[in-house]
Amino acid sequence: MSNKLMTLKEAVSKYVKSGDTLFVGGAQHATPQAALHEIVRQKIDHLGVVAVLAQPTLLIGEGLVDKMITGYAAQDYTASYPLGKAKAMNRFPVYEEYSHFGISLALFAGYMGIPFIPTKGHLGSDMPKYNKNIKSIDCPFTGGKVAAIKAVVPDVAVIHVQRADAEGNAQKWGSIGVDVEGINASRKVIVTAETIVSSDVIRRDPNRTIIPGFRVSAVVEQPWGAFPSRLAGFYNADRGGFMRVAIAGGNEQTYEDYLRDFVYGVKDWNEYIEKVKSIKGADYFDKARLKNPVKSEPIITGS
Amino acid sequence: MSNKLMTLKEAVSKYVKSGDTLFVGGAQHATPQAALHEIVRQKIDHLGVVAVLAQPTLLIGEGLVDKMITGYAAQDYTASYPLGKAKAMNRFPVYEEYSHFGISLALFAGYMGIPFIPTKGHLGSDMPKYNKNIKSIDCPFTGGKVAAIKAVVPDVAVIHVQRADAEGNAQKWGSIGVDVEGINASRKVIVTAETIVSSDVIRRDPNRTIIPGFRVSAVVEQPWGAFPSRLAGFYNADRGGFMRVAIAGGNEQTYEDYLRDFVYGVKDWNEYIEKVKSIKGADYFDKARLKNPVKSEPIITGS
Amino acid sequence: MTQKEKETRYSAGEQMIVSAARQIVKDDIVYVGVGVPMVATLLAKYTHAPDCVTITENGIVRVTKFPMDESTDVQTLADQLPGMFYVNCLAQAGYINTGFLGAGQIDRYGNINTTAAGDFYKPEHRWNGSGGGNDVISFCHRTIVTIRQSRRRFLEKVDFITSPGYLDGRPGQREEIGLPPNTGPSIVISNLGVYAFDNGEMLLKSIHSDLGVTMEQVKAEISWDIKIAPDLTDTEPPTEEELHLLREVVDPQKIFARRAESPGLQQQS
Amino acid sequence: MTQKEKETRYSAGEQMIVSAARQIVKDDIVYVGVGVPMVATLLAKYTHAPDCVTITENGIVRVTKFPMDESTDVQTLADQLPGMFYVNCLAQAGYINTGFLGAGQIDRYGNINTTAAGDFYKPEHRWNGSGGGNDVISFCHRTIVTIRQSRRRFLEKVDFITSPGYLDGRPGQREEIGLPPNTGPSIVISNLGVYAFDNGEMLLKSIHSDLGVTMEQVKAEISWDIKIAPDLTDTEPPTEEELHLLREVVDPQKIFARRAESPGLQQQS
Repeated sequence: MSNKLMTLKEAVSKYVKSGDTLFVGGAQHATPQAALHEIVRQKIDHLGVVAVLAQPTLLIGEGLVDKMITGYAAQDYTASYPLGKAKAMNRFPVYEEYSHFGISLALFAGYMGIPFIPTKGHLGSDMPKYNKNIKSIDCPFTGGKVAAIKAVVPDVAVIHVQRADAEGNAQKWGSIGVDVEGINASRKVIVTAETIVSSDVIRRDPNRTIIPGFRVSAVVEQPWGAFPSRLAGFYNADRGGFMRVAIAGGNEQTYEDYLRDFVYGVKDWNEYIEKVKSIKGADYFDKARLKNPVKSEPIITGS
Repeated sequence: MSNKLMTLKEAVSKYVKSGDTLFVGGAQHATPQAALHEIVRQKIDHLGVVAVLAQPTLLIGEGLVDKMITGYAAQDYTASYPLGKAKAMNRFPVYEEYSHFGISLALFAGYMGIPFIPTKGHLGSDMPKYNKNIKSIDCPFTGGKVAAIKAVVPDVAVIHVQRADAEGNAQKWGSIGVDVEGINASRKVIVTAETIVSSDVIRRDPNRTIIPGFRVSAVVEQPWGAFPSRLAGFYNADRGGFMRVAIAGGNEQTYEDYLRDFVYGVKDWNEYIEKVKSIKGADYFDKARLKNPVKSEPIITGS
Repeated sequence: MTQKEKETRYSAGEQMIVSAARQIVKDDIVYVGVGVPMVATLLAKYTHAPDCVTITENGIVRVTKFPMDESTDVQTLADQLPGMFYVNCLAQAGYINTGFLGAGQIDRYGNINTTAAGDFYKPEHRWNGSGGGNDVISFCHRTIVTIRQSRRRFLEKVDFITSPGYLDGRPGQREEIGLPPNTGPSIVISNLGVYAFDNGEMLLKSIHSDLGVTMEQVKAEISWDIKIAPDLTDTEPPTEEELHLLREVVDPQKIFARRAESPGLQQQS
Repeated sequence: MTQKEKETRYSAGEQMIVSAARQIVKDDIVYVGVGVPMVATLLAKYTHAPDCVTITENGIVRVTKFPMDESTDVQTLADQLPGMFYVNCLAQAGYINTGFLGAGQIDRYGNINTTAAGDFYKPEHRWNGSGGGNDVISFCHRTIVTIRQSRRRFLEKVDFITSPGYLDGRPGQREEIGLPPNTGPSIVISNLGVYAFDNGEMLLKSIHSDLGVTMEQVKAEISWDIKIAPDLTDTEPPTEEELHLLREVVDPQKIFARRAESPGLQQQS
């Protein structure tokens, strides 16, 4: 069996390259914040970013993103400090826009390994006028019109999950957005996991595995790896809010202070956590832990 | 909340109609045997059957099937008593043939609600010559060739799962073949469940739900509902073999005896089970229970 | 009661939410966006439609009631968590009958813009784009639109069609271009009135008269000559029960009632 | 040792399984059909390729060793149980490098028939159809074919192409019609010898001489003039270790070794 455990620093420097198309997992749940911070820290630039309901504001603000491939994203640079910063340094990304379903479909076509996928949506919209990856074609069976969405195959995906084994078999629960489509569409996959478990845990519930180990390039054990996002079963979103505000863009002061202190000012996510604790109190993270955890009814397998 | 619990007799007579296209769940695991027996008992005919690695031999032998839509099926009527019987009474089905992936794709297109789905398979094969639902088309983006598989939308699906709630939220584990694609493609869905659980059990693990309650027409509590197939976590396949042999076709004697005694000779699956016990011993089913059950590591959710 | 007293009894935002909630029928399967649609659906669950199913665009299916601040996640548990792709397949295959969406601009034929005001490449204003909007209006049998009304938002023709209504109003056009039959916007609820569609064109059905809104005001905030329904009525005001549930149970911080009538679109976290 | 004694030491079926197992390289991701492919892959796991990943067509992904009678189910636990659609997507997207399949007929250019012998509508014989066969050979970077050899099975042109080889042998044809590049049959292992492909045409690489098979026998059971590799060799016989593992551990009931050389295709339960 092949052990793919490494540090996040190693994983990012080995598998995320300038010019890559990057899929960012998480959609209003479990954004891979530790991985995103590491990409900023390593200043990996000219990225295309595929993200759905996860706004990679730090990446954009630092001028690292050439293109955003998405269904929904803030683009008003007068209303966001990091967007304005990107604009000012002439690093504001081009946006390739779909609907939510459209970007899910593009990733799904990538995951399936086909060049395009049909849909009944996007028709009649002006999106196809500005996005050449959406076309109207004739159905070869019904003769009617149908839209075709071109496949998106990201070079690399970053995702945070609750548990994975050292070989990369990853299990995630809670709302999953387009995580399954996104990572399965991507050529390389970096999994950060809240906990590394034995393969036995995986194999007692293999229906929950969202990608098999052999499709995963790197596995990183990274507690609090999605914070200040919520991670189902582990922690709620940053209740103090300071991290959320900073990451979302805040104003010049909060954004630049945060970058200096918590991105460039630490060597990794573990140091980040310690630094937050030292400033905000040792119990800062503890306050985010679940108050009312609920356990699932185990399933039974065996012979 | 709407309670959809009913008997299998009711569910089949209400939702399976002569002339329907029927999706049969289970692929080398958890075939919905109780439901199939009930359909035979009610002699619902002129069916199109979509099945993958689940051979509906009883349905064919009883002359109920006009068309088989599948990727792999015994068709040598000289080697199978029920196939020969169907042939003799001029009720041998027409076979619409795909590869395994092909039929999965046809169902997936149905599940997606699109008229066709592209694939790189089936090209160069002779299958498209005889199956008009497979064509070669041009990709609107790359200009290259790609196959198009027409969607299959079954009128009704029968599936056996480990647990469901009374509203129809269904959870299944173990190997799942094309169950998810098949039931989600179907207009009506009959779920037979080994156990009916409270909605609370479902909601403590909603990632495991393979179809939401509102998409399900009927829920039937049916212990041993997949036997003599295996059901992960509940029982192994018929170790005695007599049921398996009969259902697979056996010879004239075993097949006709079985039909007389265990299909037409009982009013439902519960009576069937009692009858098997009375003939084969009270512990016949117990012998199939798991010897080495294994429990999954529960997941945690909550706030 | 004076106009002022009426205004203190409830706001236009509350009227919008209540009117939207009333559109939901008992067993509806509802595709809800974040914000006002979610609040309206939740209010319907607490009142006349307890069994309606809510489906969020990020992929949550549930019949349970849930606190608004957990609306996009599952701290209150769901029946199914299949993800964004799956729920949109449900919609595309025709299994979600009711959709909800907000709008930046809407036009005479119900086309909706949530992308860019003005020129696409040099926009006067950029909204966040489609999100689930295009999906909802393309697939659901009927779609309820909530929007703050103004001349700059109610246009003869939107600057950009993010989510198609009845296009240029010619019958059968949606089906011709490949959209599923029997879909499209059905009701538009603004801070001034309620609109239906007559042969693909917006039609004023009721005015929020109880809030002091007049026909002149309604017309002043529409940039084409709006058709008036022959049976034009006054919008039925919120009941005490609806207001109580909305304020105390569904949206105690009144975040969404305020947001309903604000010029911005709801934000997603 | 006489021919008879050799035959008792091991059978042609065992040779086929062992030769097939040796094709598997350390980290291969292997798409295995039921029966001989499964046995061969399992033997490889017990010998030189313990880390290879086995993927079955009904949707099981595992790196574990498993008893043959549980090969299509998961009483021995899997790493992932994503179903048939998913594993074929893995293949279509290019992530499964090695495929395995059985055949009813094969032709000069590696095209495979597992559908019908003779006329499609009035077949002399019906096999069960493609199953995962078409998928394997369309998508995997290389595909290992196991088949019992006879003149009626090794044809200039198969009666029906279930699973495409190199079609009529013209280079680039697979890619032209839309099949993924760098795919197709790579090795054919029969009960008489082992074949590779040279510019899309079958080429005899080795003869099971240790089993007493002769060139004449090989040629007698091929209905075209087979190309012979310049470096033609004798097939390397099974080692004692391989035979021991195959017989005692992998397939103790010898079901699959017998089946490998039988005229029928493996059955699926």
